[in-house]
Amino acid sequence: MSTFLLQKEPIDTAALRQRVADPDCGGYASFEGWIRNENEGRAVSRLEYEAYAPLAIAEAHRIVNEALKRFEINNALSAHRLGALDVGDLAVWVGVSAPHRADAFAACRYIIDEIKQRLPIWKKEHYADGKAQWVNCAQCASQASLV
Amino acid sequence: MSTFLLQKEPIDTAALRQRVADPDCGGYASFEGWIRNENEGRAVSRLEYEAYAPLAIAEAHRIVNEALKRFEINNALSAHRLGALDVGDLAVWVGVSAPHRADAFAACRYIIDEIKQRLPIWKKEHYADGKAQWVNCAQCASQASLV
Amino acid sequence: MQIHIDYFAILREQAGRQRETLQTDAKTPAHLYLQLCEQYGFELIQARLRVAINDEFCDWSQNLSDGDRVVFIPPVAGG
Amino acid sequence: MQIHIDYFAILREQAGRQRETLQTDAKTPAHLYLQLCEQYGFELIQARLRVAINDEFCDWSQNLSDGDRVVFIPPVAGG
Repeated sequence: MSTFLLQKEPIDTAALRQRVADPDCGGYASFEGWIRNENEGRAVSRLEYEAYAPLAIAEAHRIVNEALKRFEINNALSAHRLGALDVGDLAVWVGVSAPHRADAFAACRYIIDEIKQRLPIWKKEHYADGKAQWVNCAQCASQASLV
Repeated sequence: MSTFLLQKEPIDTAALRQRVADPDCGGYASFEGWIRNENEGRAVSRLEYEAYAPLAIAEAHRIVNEALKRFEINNALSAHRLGALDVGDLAVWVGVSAPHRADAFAACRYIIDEIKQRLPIWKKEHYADGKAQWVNCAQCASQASLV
Repeated sequence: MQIHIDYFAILREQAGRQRETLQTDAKTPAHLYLQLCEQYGFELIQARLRVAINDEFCDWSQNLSDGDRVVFIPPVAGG
Repeated sequence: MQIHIDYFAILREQAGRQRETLQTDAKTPAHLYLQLCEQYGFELIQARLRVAINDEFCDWSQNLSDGDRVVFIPPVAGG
């Protein structure tokens, strides 16, 4: 079973929750990343996501396997949107079921943290003032110009 | 707005999620407590919940207010089922939205931990072998018999 | 003095009722619980309970007043 | 040697294309990236990138082989 979905369509969280449901589990922790209306003081109007899909999917699968080893959990799934998203939209989802809640929380946190750090996914923020930039790349570019 | 629901009807998590949605928030953490098929080695067949409602509601409201003070979160809601539940049913739900995910996770964890420790809610577990007991009261009773 | 009592969970089952109104000379919830233990044979010791008067947690030594609604709270198990 | 390159995000925009196949004498991804910086004026320094060959992360000093598919990975920003 695939443990990570990368999709243009909205994420059906209720259907994914059903896939991690388990009568052996007493706890289910989930996380949703929503598009905020501002980032670092700038008013955000919309975002575009793109991914290097084969590597993103492989890396997400590694992350879930790490979580299964580190924590006593039964099931973990995650999903990430691609394409154009608006403020309030769900960009990323993680769901984890476990016998006990401490592991469900810890694994859910681990997976979202690693997804954000390691998956080759990028977002371009479009601001209310009409400007746009690739997040995390503006600083790198200015460093490069100093070289 | 009420921040805690105590109800016989199934908890509509999608509707509750909508109530904590917020364009200022980038993170949403939620927790669901499900009826497990076993507890401390005994096969569970079903549960009954009852509550001292006025005090449970007041105490839950205090817990949410504590979370709003301790963590940078925008909205928090929780809900608890009453009556007869089966294995796999959702017994308790917590949802928290926050600008950043660390606070969403921490507050969600805080609220469920406090709900379990402080709310005057009780469950009677019915086991596959036909026996039943009020959880947490069996030990007390045996202590009492030693007095 | 007239006191209303609501019973929950194991105490409700052992008392065989959900609520009752009774005349008592008990000055405090602690005193009242002792009387009820004699009457109903409650097995839970007071140290494992909490108590509320008129829907607020209170001390076991708080003075009871006529018409108070008292609830003895067995160890909780929500979630 | 023929190498396939996929571009993403800021590199895709600066290269003005999603992918290309080119002939190169570059022995390593590091060498190849330098050549592409000259051609396209990429502003991202190599230290801020990661690189993958044939859909697996790899070292900048790994030897390129004919037909390899190379992707330079700008700082990620998922979620």
